[in-house]
Amino acid sequence: MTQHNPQSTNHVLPLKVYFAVGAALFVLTAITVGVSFIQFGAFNMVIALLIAAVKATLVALFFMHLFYDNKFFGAILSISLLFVAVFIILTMYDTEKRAAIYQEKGGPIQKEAVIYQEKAP
Amino acid sequence: MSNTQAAYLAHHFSDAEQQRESAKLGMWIFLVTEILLFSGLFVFYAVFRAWNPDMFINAHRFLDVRLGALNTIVLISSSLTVALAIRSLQLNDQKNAGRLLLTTILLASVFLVVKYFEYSHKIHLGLLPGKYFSFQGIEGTNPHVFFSVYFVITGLHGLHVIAGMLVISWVLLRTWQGEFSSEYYTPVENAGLYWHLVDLIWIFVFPLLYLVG
Amino acid sequence: MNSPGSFYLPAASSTMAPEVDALLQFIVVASSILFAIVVFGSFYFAVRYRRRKGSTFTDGKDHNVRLEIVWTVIPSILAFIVFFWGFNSYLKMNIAPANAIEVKTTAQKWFWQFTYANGAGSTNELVVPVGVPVKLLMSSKDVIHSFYVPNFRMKMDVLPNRYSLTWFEATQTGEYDLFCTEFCGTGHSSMLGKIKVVSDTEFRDFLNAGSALGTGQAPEAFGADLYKSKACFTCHTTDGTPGTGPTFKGVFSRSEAMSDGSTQLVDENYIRESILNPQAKIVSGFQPVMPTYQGIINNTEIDALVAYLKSLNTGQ
Amino acid sequence: MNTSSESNYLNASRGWKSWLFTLDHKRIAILYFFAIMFFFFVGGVLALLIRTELLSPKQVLVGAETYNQLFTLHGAIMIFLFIIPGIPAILGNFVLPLMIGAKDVAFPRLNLASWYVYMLGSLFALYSIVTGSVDTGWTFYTPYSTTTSGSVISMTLGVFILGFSSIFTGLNFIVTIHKLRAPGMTWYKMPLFAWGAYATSVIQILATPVLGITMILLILERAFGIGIFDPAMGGDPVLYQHFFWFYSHPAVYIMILPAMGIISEVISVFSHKKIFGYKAIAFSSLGIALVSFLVWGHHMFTSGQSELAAMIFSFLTFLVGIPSGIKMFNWMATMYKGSVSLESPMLYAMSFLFLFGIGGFTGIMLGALSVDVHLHDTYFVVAHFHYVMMGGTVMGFLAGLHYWWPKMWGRMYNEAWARITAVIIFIGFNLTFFTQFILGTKGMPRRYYTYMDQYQPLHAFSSVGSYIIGLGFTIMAVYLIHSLFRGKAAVKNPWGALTLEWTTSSPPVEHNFELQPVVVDGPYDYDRIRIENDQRIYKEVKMKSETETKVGL
Repeated sequence: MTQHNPQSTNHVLPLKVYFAVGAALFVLTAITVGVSFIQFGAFNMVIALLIAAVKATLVALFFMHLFYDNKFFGAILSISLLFVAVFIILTMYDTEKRAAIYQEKGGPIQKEAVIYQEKAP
Repeated sequence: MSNTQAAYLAHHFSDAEQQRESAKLGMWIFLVTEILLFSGLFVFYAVFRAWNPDMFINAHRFLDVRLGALNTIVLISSSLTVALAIRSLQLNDQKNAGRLLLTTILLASVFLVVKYFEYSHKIHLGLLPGKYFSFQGIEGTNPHVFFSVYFVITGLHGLHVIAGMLVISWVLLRTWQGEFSSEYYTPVENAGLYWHLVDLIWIFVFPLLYLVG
Repeated sequence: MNSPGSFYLPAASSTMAPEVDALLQFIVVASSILFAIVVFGSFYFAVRYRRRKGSTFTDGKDHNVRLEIVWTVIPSILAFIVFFWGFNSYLKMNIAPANAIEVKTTAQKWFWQFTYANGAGSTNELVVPVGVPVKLLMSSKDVIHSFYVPNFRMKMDVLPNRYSLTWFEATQTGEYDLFCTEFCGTGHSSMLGKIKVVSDTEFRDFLNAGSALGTGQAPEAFGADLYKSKACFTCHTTDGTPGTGPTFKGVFSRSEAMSDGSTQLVDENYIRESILNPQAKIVSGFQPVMPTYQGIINNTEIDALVAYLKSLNTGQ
Repeated sequence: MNTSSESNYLNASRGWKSWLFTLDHKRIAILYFFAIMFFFFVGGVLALLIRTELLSPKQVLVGAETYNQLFTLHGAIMIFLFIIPGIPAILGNFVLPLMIGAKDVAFPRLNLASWYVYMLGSLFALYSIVTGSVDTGWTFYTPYSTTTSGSVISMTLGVFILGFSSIFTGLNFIVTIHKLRAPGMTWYKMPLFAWGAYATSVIQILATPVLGITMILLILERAFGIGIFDPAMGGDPVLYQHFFWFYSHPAVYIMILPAMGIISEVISVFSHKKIFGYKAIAFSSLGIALVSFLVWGHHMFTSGQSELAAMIFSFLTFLVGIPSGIKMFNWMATMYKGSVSLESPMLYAMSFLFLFGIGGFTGIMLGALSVDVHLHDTYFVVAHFHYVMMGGTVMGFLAGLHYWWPKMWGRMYNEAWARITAVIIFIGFNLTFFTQFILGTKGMPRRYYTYMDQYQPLHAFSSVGSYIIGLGFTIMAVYLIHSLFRGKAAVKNPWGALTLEWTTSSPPVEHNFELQPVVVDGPYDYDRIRIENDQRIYKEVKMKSETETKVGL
């Protein structure tokens, strides 16, 4: 607390931590590109997002110092991601469930689709 | 003692630690607003992809995975150089910090140049957003929407890259003028946080657009 | 099934309406009691404990767990009752009975088009039989509109390039107001219609007559009917005052100044073009807001309208 | 008496530069005050024009297009330029640092920037009025907003820019509250207005960026046809409503939470009674802030969204209603066995309880799915949100303005006129908007320029009520302006309040406090402290004299 130097409370990470994280990120990038050429169907998306999440966590923890820094910053980041999730999930709950009662309500929309082509006289 | 602090300590803070913590907290909160700004575009992506999965897969083949991967590597490297620049300042090595920040700006320029080639290729083919879309030969409903998503997300991200370059140039200038040391480098740290966020967003954009369509 | 309405509710004329009213009245009563306790309680305390001369120390009690549980739990219970009740009737509103007759409903600026299964159609007037559920399959041709009948307590947005569905069952014959409640532009407040609830036999007659519209009528008279049924009157008057569009009084064979500076003689061809392609030539001083009637109106009907416009000249 | 000769923030420096380049949070609050009051005036005049047009079922003053522009501008100006920034930017900026014993907000330059950004955004909004205006309604629903003529882009760009102003203020408040509290001020010794401002800021940070991206997408849709919202390009107009209400429903709480904070202060101070359920009020603010993000779909029950989604949104809506109800009970309990004085701030607070109570309960009706189907987009909704926003937020704002006016300017206004005005506005308000509840249940749709004859008598009542409100605000403007020039000098602590802003002079000195305050007492300890002649008198004299010299001086 009574440091003479106001910023010396910060950890100076060893160089090899930075280089290890950097290397891991490069390797993960290579893996995610490689895996995308193999067909897993819907799992391609899951795998790609998982790898992206791991990469993002590495950047946040080490490059952004969350691992050593005030834990409150990490909490702020998590809360923001939680609200992004709320936005995506609740919106998609509507767009994906519109056909729940009537088939006609769901599905993608055609560009410039003409509804009611059989017009009454 | 109080004279040496006066150079960067604002009058309403009681000590440098309080000022530093405030600045970093402010930066993190700003990053939250950036994340939520992009969240709208991810919703855009998610809704239309769920409606037209086949069209997204067909359309994404017209993006160049090699260029996308190259840009990913470039951005990750630039994140690394920023992080190392801050480490150099922590060790009071202003010279090295300056060199690393300059490298970051150069890498960001490489990113933009690659982006320029990608864009001009698509404009040439007519793979344009919305009503300007004129390319024939992508199967599926509304292929123009994919390119709307592509251009809006990468466009907004590109603007953030440019903003980040400006911010880093500014802290680079101040580094050259010797304003930062192991005692005070908060602006560099905050610029770094911003740059890492630009990287973080790209880490998600790359697989969503280039890899799984 | 029918309630005559009250000073704040219109008459309830559909099967769903009494159910909605019951919930509404339940909330009104429950809220009024809670409101009286909280707000008039506060007002009472303000008077009862008003400040007298000289300030004193006041009671320091700042919580009471039992009291706080009571005033959290009771409103919560009420809220859940209201939620389930509301959800239950909402589901009924949204699931049409299997025996419902279907009417296709198209909204556009600023009128309603109804098409029945046998091809009969009407504009701005939905004719339905009493005591039979009617399912509306709705879509819009331009912006969002909303189909609202206060007496039926029903409302559903009408979306462009999408379908929305709703249904109702009228319990009493008569005429009811139909409003558009989603803001749709200049003519929003005149996008009005009627729901005509008739007996079963009258409904059959209507359907049969609908498929043979305009036969045996003089062209002018048929045109006059079309002027009403196709909702031309929403924007065009016949008394000489300009509405959203130019008046029809004396319009035929008049020379009009166009917004691009040219002049145009209003003849048969111009009228036809204005109906089918309204944006092509706009009379100066008016907005290019008229929708196209391409596909809504056929050649016989256009001829009848032209005859009607001519008759407006000779009529004076 | 003690202020005119001494140095304070108002007379510390002179000249227009000392105002336009000031970094002092109090002066920035004054800058905001004049800007926001100007727009409140403009919005109010528009409201009177609208009500005059509606006196008769047929055209009275203006044509349909002008009317559509009038209600659009009334809504957009009142919401984006008055209510959202109103309490945080004026009262929050002025009071918050004083309340927590800070010398300024954490980022004074960002604070000044937020004012300039606000002015820039308002210029775009004004520019759109000059160049063809906007007739979409303040919600900018697609596809109407992407196809109508008029300057929608400049208006939405203005809204986008105003969002930044809001974000800057929120960011500043969060950091200020976290890092700049005076020694001894723990979280639970923070005044409830600060809690309200904190919860508000959380919403501003999380929600406003989504409004930003929505406006960008709307502009791109209109300018380039990107096909996300426009059905002609394969987009979905209902998706726009999701985007819009993800911001705009929490925004309702940006408006009401700081007002609730003010009401907590005022009721406690004017009852000289410890606030009942401090933690319940504080945490319900945060709870409301977070849950408010889960309920936006209740604006879309008839929009054609999925029925299952509607069910979830309705359920969550009832959840968010309960904390607001708890607060009402807490305020009532605070007055119990208090020492209540009905001065003008308290009169506005009582108006708040009455009007916000009605606003809240009618909200329950709108949250109930089947009832909402009948009431959606009718005058019932119009009345409901005026009861919440004007009866809630504006009454809270007026309570706060009258409460802190002596601190802001060092002058007292005429109390008798202030009380009369509070009553006039209360009566006018109910006449204007209660009639609209009945119009709504009878089926009168909103945004109608002409209407059917059966609604005419109620509309006439409503218009007359609006003139009474107008009269009330005119009187208020007169006595407030009068007080600036002729008002009695204010003492340090005219209301006998215990929060820190009342321990410094009125108006405060340039850096807020002569000495750094140290907090020992809670903000509402009226059971053991009272104020006489600006001094704290303790119930039992034991070891507290030390505090008195530090805080009470």
